[in-house]
Amino acid sequence: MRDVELKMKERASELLKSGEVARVIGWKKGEFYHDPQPASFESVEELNAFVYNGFCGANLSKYLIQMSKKEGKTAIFLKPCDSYSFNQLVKEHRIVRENIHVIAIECQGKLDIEKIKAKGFDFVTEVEENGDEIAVASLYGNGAVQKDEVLLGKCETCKGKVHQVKDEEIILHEMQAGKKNRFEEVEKLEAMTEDERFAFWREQLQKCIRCNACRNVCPACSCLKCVFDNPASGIAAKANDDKFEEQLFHIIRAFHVSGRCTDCGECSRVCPQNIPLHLLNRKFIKDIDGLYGEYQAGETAEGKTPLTSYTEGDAEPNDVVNGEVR
Amino acid sequence: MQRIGVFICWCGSNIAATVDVEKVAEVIKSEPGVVYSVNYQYMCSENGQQLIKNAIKEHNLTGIVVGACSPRMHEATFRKAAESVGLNPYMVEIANIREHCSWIHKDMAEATEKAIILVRTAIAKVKLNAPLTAGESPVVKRALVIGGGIAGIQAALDIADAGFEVDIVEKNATIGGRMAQLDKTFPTLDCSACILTPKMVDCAQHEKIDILSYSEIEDVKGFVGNFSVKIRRKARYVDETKCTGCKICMEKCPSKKGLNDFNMNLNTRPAIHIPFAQAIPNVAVIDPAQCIKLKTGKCGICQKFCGVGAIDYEQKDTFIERQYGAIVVATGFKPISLDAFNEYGYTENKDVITSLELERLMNAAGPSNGVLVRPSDGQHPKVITFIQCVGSRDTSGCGKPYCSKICCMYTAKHAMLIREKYPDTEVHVFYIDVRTPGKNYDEFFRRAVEQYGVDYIKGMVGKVYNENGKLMVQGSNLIDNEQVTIESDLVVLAAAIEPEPSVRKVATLLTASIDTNNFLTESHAKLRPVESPTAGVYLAGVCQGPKDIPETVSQASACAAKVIGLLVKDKLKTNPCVATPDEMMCNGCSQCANVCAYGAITYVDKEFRLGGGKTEVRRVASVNPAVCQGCGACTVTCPSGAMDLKGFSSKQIMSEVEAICKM
Amino acid sequence: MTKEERIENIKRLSGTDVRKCMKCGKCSGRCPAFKDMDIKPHQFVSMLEKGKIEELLECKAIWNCLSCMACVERCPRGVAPASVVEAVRDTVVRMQGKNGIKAEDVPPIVDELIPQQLLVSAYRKYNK
Amino acid sequence: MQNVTEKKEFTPNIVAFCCNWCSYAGADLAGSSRLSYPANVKIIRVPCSCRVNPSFILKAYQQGADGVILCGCHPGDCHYVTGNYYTRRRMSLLFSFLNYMGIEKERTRVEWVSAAEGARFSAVMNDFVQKITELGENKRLTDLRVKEGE
Repeated sequence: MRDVELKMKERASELLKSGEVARVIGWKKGEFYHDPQPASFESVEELNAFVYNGFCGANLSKYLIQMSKKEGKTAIFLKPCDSYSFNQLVKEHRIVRENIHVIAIECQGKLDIEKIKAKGFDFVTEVEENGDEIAVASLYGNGAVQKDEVLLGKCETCKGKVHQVKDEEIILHEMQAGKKNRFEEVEKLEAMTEDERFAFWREQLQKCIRCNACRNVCPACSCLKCVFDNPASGIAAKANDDKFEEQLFHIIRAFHVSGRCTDCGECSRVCPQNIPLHLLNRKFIKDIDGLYGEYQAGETAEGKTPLTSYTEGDAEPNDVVNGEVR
Repeated sequence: MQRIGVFICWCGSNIAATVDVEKVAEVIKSEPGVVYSVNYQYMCSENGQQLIKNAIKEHNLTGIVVGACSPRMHEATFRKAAESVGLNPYMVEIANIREHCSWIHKDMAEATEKAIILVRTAIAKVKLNAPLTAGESPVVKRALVIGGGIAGIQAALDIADAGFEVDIVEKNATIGGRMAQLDKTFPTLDCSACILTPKMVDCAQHEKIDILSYSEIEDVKGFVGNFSVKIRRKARYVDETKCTGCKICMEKCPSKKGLNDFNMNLNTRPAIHIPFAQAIPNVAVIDPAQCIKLKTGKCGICQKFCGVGAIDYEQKDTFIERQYGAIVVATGFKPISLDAFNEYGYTENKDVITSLELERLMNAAGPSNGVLVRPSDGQHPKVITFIQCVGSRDTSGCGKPYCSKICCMYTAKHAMLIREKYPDTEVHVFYIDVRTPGKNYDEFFRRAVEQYGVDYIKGMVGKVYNENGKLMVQGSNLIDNEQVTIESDLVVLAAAIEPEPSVRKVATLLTASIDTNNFLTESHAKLRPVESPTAGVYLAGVCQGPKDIPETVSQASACAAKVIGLLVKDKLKTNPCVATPDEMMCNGCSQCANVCAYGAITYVDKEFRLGGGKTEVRRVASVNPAVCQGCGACTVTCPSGAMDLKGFSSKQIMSEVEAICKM
Repeated sequence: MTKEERIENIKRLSGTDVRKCMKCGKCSGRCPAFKDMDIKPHQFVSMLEKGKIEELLECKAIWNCLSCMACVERCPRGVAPASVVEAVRDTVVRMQGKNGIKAEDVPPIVDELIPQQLLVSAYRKYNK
Repeated sequence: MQNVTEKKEFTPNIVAFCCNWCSYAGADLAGSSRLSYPANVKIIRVPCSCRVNPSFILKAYQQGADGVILCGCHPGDCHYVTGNYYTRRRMSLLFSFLNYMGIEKERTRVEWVSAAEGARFSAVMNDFVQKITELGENKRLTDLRVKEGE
């Protein structure tokens, strides 16, 4: 990954120097090795802090909503999965395609620091990917872990390694798609009884502290002002002031992004309470695929979403819920 | 602070018998915001309305709730009353305590409790109502009539006589419709053609009427006052402007074996033909499925003989698009298929015919030149048996559940005419009931029995079978409690009628509602019987329900009156309950435009102040209030809730939900 | 069982709604055993509707009905006169006590030439 | 102190959203034909079924509704041409989703009722009330954080 990082830095520097772009969006060093932060670099000097490593899981596309409005062109590094979000934002007129230079970058799957910690490595100082194995250096010693065991949840079911949009690319090694079926967990829940499902989600959702991290990170939750902050909507609420609202919030949020969610998995990644929020969105994706044909949001930047189109022979809601249509 | 007045109507005993109206008015008095609450026998009456008006003035009301019948009934009445004393009409809400309460519940305590909840719900809504003002939209002073039968002809003539342009779109090659196929008409027995063809000619000669025959509507856009209709002019392979109707082509055409649909397929006609002698327009048409030239490329005889060069084998369907202010649907009917009624042997026996076929057999211009003969052997039938209600009033699934309305009368007519013309003929009629409401109708039927000696048998036929070349009609004689078998030469079935099937497509294009029997639904069975719930669409003839010629003509004229009433207006008030975006919330994501069926939403780049002297240009939705119909599809699609619907805002519905859920 | 209960019972047994009858007589018009029916198919329906069951319980028609179901097939209103006939017949049989025929007794007394329909019809009549 | 609490028969609270053009008119027809259905069904008029936001349905549950039924014109007959087609997709996904979260699948329903189907409206409501009565009170969309004994 080191070589990729160097190449990216070099390319960013070129673009800024030549004045082709006014800024580059990438990652900069965080407090620790394992928490690189999304950042906008406006000069070659600033690039000293530039990093790209196994912990750069963040989807940067959402930052473009603000950045692409600024004077001059913006360059952005997009991993394959981020490119879907990018297209979806273009489709919704949230970002201006012409103002953006997309650099497609290599991604070998990003890592979950919690999982690495659990393997006994605290205060990680560096990781290096060697195929299926990862060499970890930490303050408490060095060692190796199997990559499969420490991937971010969202990378375990990676949708693929093909960029849906790019102006240029920095891909030095072959990339591999995820091994897990992304609907496996959804199916497991579907196979449960209503009571079990209810118990599962009650357990999960009652952890919600309504920090809004999921909403803030979600590239589909790109509203200027959220419906939960809209007094005219009748559901405005700053926090979950009763037991109902945490459910309401997540149902409405999932419904609002249905047909638009690219399954980037950022919601679950950022949730401080580790609620598997992606399983909400994936249910919608699975149902849409089953009922209205395979649909991947962000595959293109044009066309209608499944919820803004219809066919005359669509399934009836009562039949769908009774399992007569799947 | 809102000052709400509540008015509870007794509707005579309609509400008051099951809802304790006094209690409702009393309980509601203590609702927050309610400053006046009263009950009265008939709120919609002059006095009731006056009571409302006085209260508005006296108590300085900012909004009112009327607990009465359905808003579909009197919402407009009460809105008008409020407006007359200066209260915005959209500050009126109706609590439907009749149709949705008193009429369906029997227990007084239960109904009263529900009425209170419904009134509270309306109060919750009205508190959030905002005064709305209707916009205006222009009216295109031209009407479209779909269907050129007697209904369409009458409607077109009446509208045109009032000075408005009318187009008649007729899918067949000529106007005239079913009435043109009939021989005589009841109850006066005048010849159908003699009264219809002058009207057809009037249409053709009327400077305001444009007949688009052999045409169908393809697409409809727009709304009342401003429809845009795409019309397909099917290729007739004959230049309408050149053809003189000389019929030499018909004589020379070598392909003469096409079934003559005008004569109910009882004889044949050439591939190029004029449907009947008085056709309007009197222009030939080529049946492409039958024409040798069009099928094989070889022939072209009609073109050779046509003196005016009207034949054009290359003709293609063309499309025209025209604007209309109003649309009359007059698509008519057809007899149902009798495939499911094998007990009557219609498909097996040539001499079992439908009444419409009999019309053609008795018509002087028909296949037998008006001489009544059996289709099988051309012999004059000596015993004729009529069977009524074939497929009508049938809930078994084979036929139609409704009464076709016209059969009793035309059967009496047929029986009478046959007995008159051929006194040696024996005529039997099997009936379940004879229904003859109408001026001079029962007298007409009685004449058939008393004067012409037609044998009416109360009972239905169980089967018709062939025995030694005779049709054996076996049925009940319920009066004598007998089973009878009548040896007949000809059996005539009064087949049920159903709306012309193409009406389904027309209804979809017009978004006009239609019932399970394919009859178009009127806006109100009694008070708005010729209007479709879709504004600007009017219904004439059997497309709305079974009816005879006098009724059809009356309904067509009623439609015309409605259309004229619309077209004389220069501008229409538009529905103010339209979608409206909150620009400060709008993302400009285009999702709302994707679901708008009317194309009412466009996007504009607008500059917004950000504070600190900075501005930002954003793409935001903009709704055309003249085009928006107020369905609300966009409001749900909008993720941020920026799009709301006036009169049915999210907050209003939410507070209704809240109020209605409180037990 | 009171008369009212018996009427209700016959209605229930028949499984048909006699009020749907529009008195067109098509059932009797089609009945192949019309001559042998002392009470005609349409009368079964109207007499049951009016509660005149004494005559029905004593009539011969319940034994002469062929159970051919033509009346059921032809009824435009979905009423089943034959089911009424059958319900009355069952009632009579039950009133007589258990002198009906049992399924296992059937084979010795039928011969191969008896038409299937007749067998089914007989079975309907006698096994209750 | 109350020793014996009499078991009151459960009467569910039902909210019906009806589109103005078909279902509300169908309900009117049920009324004018005197076709009864239980009084605990209460109707909210909306211009089109597509006006019904999932949040309205959830709000109803929050406020104590035991069942929510959404009625519109038959697909293809929508007064607004395509409104109910969107409703159909939205509600298919929403209902499936609610069930996925463990909400009883019978609790929410969509029915198409035309202006001419008064009898059907009444039959649908009777059936729905019966089903919800069998299903019992709505507890799942209100008490997510209520723990035992709370």
